[in-house]
Amino acid sequence: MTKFSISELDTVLYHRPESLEDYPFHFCPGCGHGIVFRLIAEIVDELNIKERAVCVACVGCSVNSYHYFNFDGLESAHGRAPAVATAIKRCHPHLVPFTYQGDGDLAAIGTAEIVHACARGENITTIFVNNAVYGMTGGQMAPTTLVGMYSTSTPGGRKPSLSGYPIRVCEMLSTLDGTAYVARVSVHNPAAVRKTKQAIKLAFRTQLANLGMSLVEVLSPCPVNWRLEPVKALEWLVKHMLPQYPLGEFKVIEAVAALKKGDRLCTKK
Amino acid sequence: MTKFSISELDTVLYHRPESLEDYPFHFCPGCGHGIVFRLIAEIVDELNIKERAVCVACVGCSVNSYHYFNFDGLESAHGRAPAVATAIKRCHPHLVPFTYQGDGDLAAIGTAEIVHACARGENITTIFVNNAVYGMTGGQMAPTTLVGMYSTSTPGGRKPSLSGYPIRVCEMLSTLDGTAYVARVSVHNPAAVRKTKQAIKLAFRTQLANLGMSLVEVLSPCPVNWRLEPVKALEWLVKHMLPQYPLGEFKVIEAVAALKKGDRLCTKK
Amino acid sequence: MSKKTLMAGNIAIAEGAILAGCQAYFGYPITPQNEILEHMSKRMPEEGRVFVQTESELAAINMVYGAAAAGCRAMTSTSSPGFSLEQEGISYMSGAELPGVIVNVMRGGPGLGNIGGAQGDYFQSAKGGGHGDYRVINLAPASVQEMMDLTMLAFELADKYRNPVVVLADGFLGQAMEPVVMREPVTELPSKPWAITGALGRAKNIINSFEMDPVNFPPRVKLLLRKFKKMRRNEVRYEGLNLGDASLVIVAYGSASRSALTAMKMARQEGIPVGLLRPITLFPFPYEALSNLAQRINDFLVAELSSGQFIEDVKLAVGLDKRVALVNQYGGVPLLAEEILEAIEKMIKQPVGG
Amino acid sequence: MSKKTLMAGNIAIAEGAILAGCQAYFGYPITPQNEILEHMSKRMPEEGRVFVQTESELAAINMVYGAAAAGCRAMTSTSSPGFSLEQEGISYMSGAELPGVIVNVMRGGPGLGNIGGAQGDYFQSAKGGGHGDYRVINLAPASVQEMMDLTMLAFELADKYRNPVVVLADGFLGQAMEPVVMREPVTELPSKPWAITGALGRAKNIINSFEMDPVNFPPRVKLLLRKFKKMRRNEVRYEGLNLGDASLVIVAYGSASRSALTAMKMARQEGIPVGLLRPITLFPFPYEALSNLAQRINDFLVAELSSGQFIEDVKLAVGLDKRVALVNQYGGVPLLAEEILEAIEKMIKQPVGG
Amino acid sequence: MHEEIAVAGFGGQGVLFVGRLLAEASLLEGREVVWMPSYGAEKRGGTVWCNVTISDEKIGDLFITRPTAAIAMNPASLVKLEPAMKSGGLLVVNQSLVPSKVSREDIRVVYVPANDLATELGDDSVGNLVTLGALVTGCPVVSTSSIIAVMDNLLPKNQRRLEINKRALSKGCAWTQGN
Amino acid sequence: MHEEIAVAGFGGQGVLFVGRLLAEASLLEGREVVWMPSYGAEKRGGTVWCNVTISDEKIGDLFITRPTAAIAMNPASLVKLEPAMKSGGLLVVNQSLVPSKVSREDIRVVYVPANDLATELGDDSVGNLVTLGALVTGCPVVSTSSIIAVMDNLLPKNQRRLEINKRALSKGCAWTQGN
Amino acid sequence: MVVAQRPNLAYVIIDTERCKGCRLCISVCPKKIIGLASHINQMGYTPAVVIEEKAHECTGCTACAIMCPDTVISVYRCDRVPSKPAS
Amino acid sequence: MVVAQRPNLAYVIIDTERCKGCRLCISVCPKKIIGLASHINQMGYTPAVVIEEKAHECTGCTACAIMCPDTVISVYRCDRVPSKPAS
Ligand SMILES: Cc1ncc(C[n+]2csc(CCOP(=O)(O)OP(=O)(O)O)c2C)c(N)n1
Ligand SMILES: Cc1ncc(C[n+]2csc(CCOP(=O)(O)OP(=O)(O)O)c2C)c(N)n1
Ligand code: SF4
Ligand code: SF4
Ligand code: SF4
Ligand code: SF4
Ligand code: SF4
Ligand code: SF4
Ligand SMILES: [Mg+2]
Ligand SMILES: [Mg+2]
Repeated sequence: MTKFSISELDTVLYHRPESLEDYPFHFCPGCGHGIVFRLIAEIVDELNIKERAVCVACVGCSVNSYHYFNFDGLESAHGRAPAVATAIKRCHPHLVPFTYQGDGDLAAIGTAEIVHACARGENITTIFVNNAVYGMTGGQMAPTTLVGMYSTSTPGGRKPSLSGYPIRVCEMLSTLDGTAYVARVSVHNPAAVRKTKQAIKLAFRTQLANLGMSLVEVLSPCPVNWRLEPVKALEWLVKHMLPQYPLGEFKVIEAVAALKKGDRLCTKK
Repeated sequence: MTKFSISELDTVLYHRPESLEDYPFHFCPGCGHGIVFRLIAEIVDELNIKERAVCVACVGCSVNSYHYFNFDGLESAHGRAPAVATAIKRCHPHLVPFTYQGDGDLAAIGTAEIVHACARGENITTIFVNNAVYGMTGGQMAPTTLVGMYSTSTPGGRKPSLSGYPIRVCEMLSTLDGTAYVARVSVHNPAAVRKTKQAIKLAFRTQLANLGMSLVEVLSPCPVNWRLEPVKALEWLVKHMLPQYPLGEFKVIEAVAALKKGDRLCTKK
Repeated sequence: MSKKTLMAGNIAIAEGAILAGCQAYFGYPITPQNEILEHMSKRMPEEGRVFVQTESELAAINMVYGAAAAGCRAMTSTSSPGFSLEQEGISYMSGAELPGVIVNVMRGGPGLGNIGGAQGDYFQSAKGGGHGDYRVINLAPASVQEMMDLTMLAFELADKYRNPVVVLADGFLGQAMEPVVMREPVTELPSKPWAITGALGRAKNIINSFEMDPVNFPPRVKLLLRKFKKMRRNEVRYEGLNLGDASLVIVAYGSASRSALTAMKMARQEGIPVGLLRPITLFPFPYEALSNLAQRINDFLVAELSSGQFIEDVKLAVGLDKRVALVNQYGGVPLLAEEILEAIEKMIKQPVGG
Repeated sequence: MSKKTLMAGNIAIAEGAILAGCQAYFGYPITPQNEILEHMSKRMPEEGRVFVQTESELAAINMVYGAAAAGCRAMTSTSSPGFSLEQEGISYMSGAELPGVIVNVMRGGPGLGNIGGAQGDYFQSAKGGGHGDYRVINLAPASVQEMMDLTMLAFELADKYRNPVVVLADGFLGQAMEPVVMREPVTELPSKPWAITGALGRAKNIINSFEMDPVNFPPRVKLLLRKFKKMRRNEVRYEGLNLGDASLVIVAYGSASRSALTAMKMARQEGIPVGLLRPITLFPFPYEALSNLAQRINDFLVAELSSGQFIEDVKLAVGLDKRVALVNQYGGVPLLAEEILEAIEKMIKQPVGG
Repeated sequence: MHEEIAVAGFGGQGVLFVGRLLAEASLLEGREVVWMPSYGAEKRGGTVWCNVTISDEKIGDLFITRPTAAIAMNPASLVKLEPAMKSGGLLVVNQSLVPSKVSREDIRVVYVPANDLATELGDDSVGNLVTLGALVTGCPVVSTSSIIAVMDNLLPKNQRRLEINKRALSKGCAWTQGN
Repeated sequence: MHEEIAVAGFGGQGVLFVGRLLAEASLLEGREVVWMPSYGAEKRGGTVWCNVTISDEKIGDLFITRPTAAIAMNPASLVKLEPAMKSGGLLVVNQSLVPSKVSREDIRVVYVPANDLATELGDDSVGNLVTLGALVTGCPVVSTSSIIAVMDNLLPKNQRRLEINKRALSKGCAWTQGN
Repeated sequence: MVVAQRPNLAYVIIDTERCKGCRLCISVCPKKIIGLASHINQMGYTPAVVIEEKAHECTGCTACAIMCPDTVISVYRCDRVPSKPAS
Repeated sequence: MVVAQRPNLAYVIIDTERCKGCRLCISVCPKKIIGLASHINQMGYTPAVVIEEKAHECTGCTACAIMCPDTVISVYRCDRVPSKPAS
């Protein structure tokens, strides 16, 4: 029952990754962004690419991304992160730029930029956080808002006749020849988070192997704007988002499949 | 061997449609735009919607569309025709706006606008003329330019490593829930032109029946920028474009299929 | 006294638009004006009018273009970065002679900046941030009541001139609540025989801003210029306070003019005869009113929430031989009355040659 | 005499960029500057540098932003409507202190306008068409040689100030061919320790233009303002011709100044002592040079290919008590020497009070 | 009359609502009023404030710099508000969350354990109303009856909420009166 | 010396190339020169023109209004050029496509059946070179040898093309000389 | 403007002044009825014309008209000559 | 800052001053080891804490840490106590 100080002899089972600055997130309690940030930092650590990684932030709740990561990073105008990342990669092919984008950023104002980064097969990685809402601006409808879902700009719930249908980004982008790896994952429980990490890691490895555009869509809760307690928000995600946005891999070109296979062999050891 | 004047008693087998102004096209010799314009005019005549049709022109070689049609029409900024048409339809649901867009206009700068018009399921029609090139500005690469194809901005032919891959618009847009009818047709010979007409007509009828977004992609020659004689251009289209852009219907929602079935029953008579 | 309602500036804009008969609203979220979009998402369908949350500001301005072309009173609202994206569309609207109202609730910039209030878009808005020879009327409210009133006026003027009109507010005014007298709704909208409504019983209508042959375009611009001249003649609006005995005049608009008002009072309490000239229209700018003032007043203090943009027009009006000083803030923070007062005192103390 | 090559203005810009060590070009086609993009599509890969034809001008400017952030000399080129779309990005670049060159080969506007040459983007470019408190250096070439030279200078100044620089040309100059002396290529590029190059052996770098808390933003703007002041002090460029004995000075830039040159010669043949002041930088504007001139000259004739935009700066420089007349064209057609001559004659004849 | 009031606290503490009640009540009493919130990219957990200017004359500045009355709902607010207060002004401090004391002697201070009193009422979310009661009793910028009228207006559908709010308000009034 | 030359015709007639040759030749001869094309959304079939200003001094205006020499390759061009010509100037008219005659008497006119002469040479696309020959012979703004030098430079890879161009040029020269 | 053909069961009329000589009509006519003229029109193009000797073979299939990008071909059936031509 | 736990085979440390009280850790802990504190932290949140009586049941599964959006949980195994606890 006495306080003790952590001995260096103890084995670390989980610890804040090195690529994360010692700087608190400004996110709301229970926000999925924090989980995804942490995973990226872990992966950057594990792939040992801190000196090459570049976080291309978007405008949204993750606007401040570059403050949290402990490697180079920059802002991009709302929706334009894929263009910014394209330029960085073209100018410095040894860097590992990734965009971190919300669903408003990527699937609304930035539609053209992500579609064309995919069509060009840019050797970059996109982490696309789908929380079905515009978090930062106060919970308006996003292109991914579910039919019937309340938002501050669909007061009676989203009606397709007025506001159209949600966009399934992975399905759309995997029709483009330049995409090498496209997957949808979620953070609704620890197992899902682990899978998310695998997918993001594979996306980065796709880039490291120069195989083309890799994109991982992460279903993520926005408790504040969903007006739910964080734990309830995850339940809501499972119940309502998973049916509309089925998890899985939507595009795995052969070379990426080979990477993955290699993985499995490795982890068997 | 003597000249004669056409008797009104003669049966007209083919005549310039009424919805076309008596005003010469400014297109180059053998340009596919002229064929598509004519078909639209014929359909407007046949559906008897001259008083409701609105041509939303784009920026491209078809920039002047509204001058050729004999009904209301307007300009839109490069790429934004779907937004303009959306507003017109929302404000006046009885009107029948259609956008007429080139591949640079629709698939490059206007990517976001067409994707979102489709996602919203706007009750409008888009005629999308894919000539694999930016015609108006002098033959630069378009998002639809084929791999290996010469253009004034891909001097050695389009290389995917530098310029990415062509976008298959129909395939991409049919992943969106708001689309009711999506088809790809071509104008490479009279039979193909006839099919093109059927498809465009069905697209308009989809709108008239309030079924959502209808889009017809028309493969069309740009002899000048392909640097081919018009007849050779059509041969080139068949040989090179059809394999990359297979013709067919990519999305036909049930209600549209019903319309079509009705058609077939009618034409059987 | 008519009944007043406490209302936020952004809501007053939205309700003003509805009162003015706005038939279609298109917008994309951006702080600090989200309340306009959110309010409209509720109110417009209630009124049986068109509301579309667009995929971007580009789509929004081009939908305004489309709705205006269709003969409807149409509006969008945004804040600085979104306003930048709308410049091409605004240029098109002016070129195609389309009415329409664009609300810019300015925030700190450049770049992503921050969401505080600012007036850093002065040049962009009052001079024209888009390409080509066009101008737009700029109405600059300084109270929540004016947020409503000038929004209504914006629709009138847009239709009167067939030109876009900008309501140039700032984040502070957008968020502030003040008592507002609700206005009577506009019931009769002007007829628009030129609009795209289907060629039924009339020749076809065309809306465009293009001429294939360059020589055909200047005459179109000339028509526009004539309109802009008319605006300069007929639409200049400003408010003057305590100008009669003033030896120094503060020139300020929008929320900066609010602090200026307090500063003026404070100065007068100290016995300094200060006046206030508040442009309500930024284009057309009250050059004449100011140059008339300059006949007898030598000291002008420009208070702006930007880095010396608005002051250029003041200088253009009063000439180079007057003292024109600047007191300002920028980047999203307010300019306080005390700072203006200090600047007044400094100016008064300085010898004229200094 | 060094060897000269006959070259179109657009090609001179492209080659100038390559000589200046431009490492990355991003562009979207638009007439009348397609030759730049097309030339770059060939030349940049040849030189082992980056060329991307983008999906839009939005993408282009944001790629310039990215490449500049990565420490590379980067450029885009466009014409008026495309330039409008780039305003948000330019504001971001200035806010994030990124160098980069934007070429605007202006055409007739507003709206889609036409593809003739024009100078209707003066306000947009010289005052700033984007949001917030930023400025960009504007270089206005008046010959094909200057298309090359000022493009090279643009890269230097962009790096010197870590700010975007605009080369403001027009369609006529872009299409015209003139003899050009090729310049020496720049071989040493400045080092950029602030750039995004991977946090290898150094602390991480961040590029942004945002502060969550508004009070942290004004100090950043203040830094920018200090740079703009420095530009005003150090970078004013202009050319004066025949100013010594002139009783009337034409003020003109770009291709308008070419017609002005001819007009000046014609006037002098008629015995009218006319001079020419040609701003080469539009921001910073040669206010001082002009106001010095105004000490002894009373008549200024502004020749511009726009509807009275540039003249505002001239008036700001010379004051209200001088005669400042306007002779112009707009909307995509040239201003001919004869029209300027006529305006000179008219001005000379008019009594000063008139 | 010219009063400049500041209310500050954590997000979620109902700071803006207190300001709103003050503003609406002033309007009801026929005064000029400006209500100005803080707004920011800050999410829940950040500090939220608003200021209310009440006057008999047309109001200039939207912002206030020297509050004549203020409520500090949390520690961070007190740090900011204390030095800003106008001499002679009234500062209400939420003692439940703010352990420290005010050192300035030229201002009046009311310490009120707002959250605790609210919890006593069975709803710990009405601490804001308690402080409001404390404020308007110490510095009668508006009457409590006006506040009650406003609440009747704003929350007509929620009778329970209304009731508890009113009780919290009078608890705050009583607290100041009792001190 | 200061010459202002206009060349106009259908798209595809090689109008811009003729202008280009004039400009390059002038540069070779050490003169100042401006070549200015028409450019437009007009596609093939529209009228194309260009103007070339050649001078010993720095050239001002990019445009010309009163050509001192000109070539009209098609009827539409003649309509525009005839009234614009400077008095005393030389106008070359492509008689193969322009049936009408010039009525102004204060300018010099050379009618040359350029397309027919070109066809005689076995390549009907070099009518433009014929008119150029006719022009520079009638109004020696540049020497033919400079033009030939320029062509050697511009078309080095295409010996056949070069040859036929040269023959067309001298055919044009001869035509003017013979008239 | 109108280059008229011999009256027949079917015939086409080409507005040669608006024809741009693209030859698409020529390439699709199953009967090879259309050829190029020997003159150029006001726009500078060599227009399509009906080859008079072949005109009578026109079947009225409208293929030429359907392909013509400039809508300058009209196709008629001459109902005044009810009998079919010898094929 | 650090709320320490009893040394055990596995244990978690929660940085309570940075905890936002979202309860995700609580919801996923298979052993129900984590609960909410009775105080609020400087940010105004009620932080998560280890329920001391249950601390010894921690399996070191890291589920809590994996779900924590604010990365305020660390998980350790105490290698100084080599024997496994009675399960
Ligand atoms: C041009 C422009 N338009 C609008 C905005 C305002 N804005 C900031 S974030 C955002 C949306 C954020 O939503 P999302 O991308 O889904 O990210 P989230 O906050 O949900 O993570 C918007 C519209 C902006 N900054 N710039
Ligand atoms: C904002 C903007 N950018 C660029 C242009 C220039 N522009 C005009 S048409 C065009 C492309 C046309 O290509 P496409 O859409 O394929 O039509 P096509 O001419 O091939 O029919 C471009 C880039 C413009 N007018 N506006
Ligand atoms: S608003 Fe939503 S997405 Fe943004 S930080 Fe809060 S919970 Fe996360
Ligand atoms: S450039 Fe191509 S698309 Fe444009 S008119 Fe000519 S042939 Fe048609
Ligand atoms: S209608 Fe048929 S047969 Fe007659 S000319 Fe045309 S293509 Fe030939
Ligand atoms: S298809 Fe039409 S334009 Fe082409 S050659 Fe035939 S008639 Fe002429
Ligand atoms: S490591 Fe596992 S058992 Fe231990 S506290 Fe965390 S979730 Fe519970
Ligand atoms: S998950 Fe993290 S932030 Fe949430 S309550 Fe647990 S420790 Fe606190
Ligand atoms: Mg989101
Ligand atoms: Mg095209």
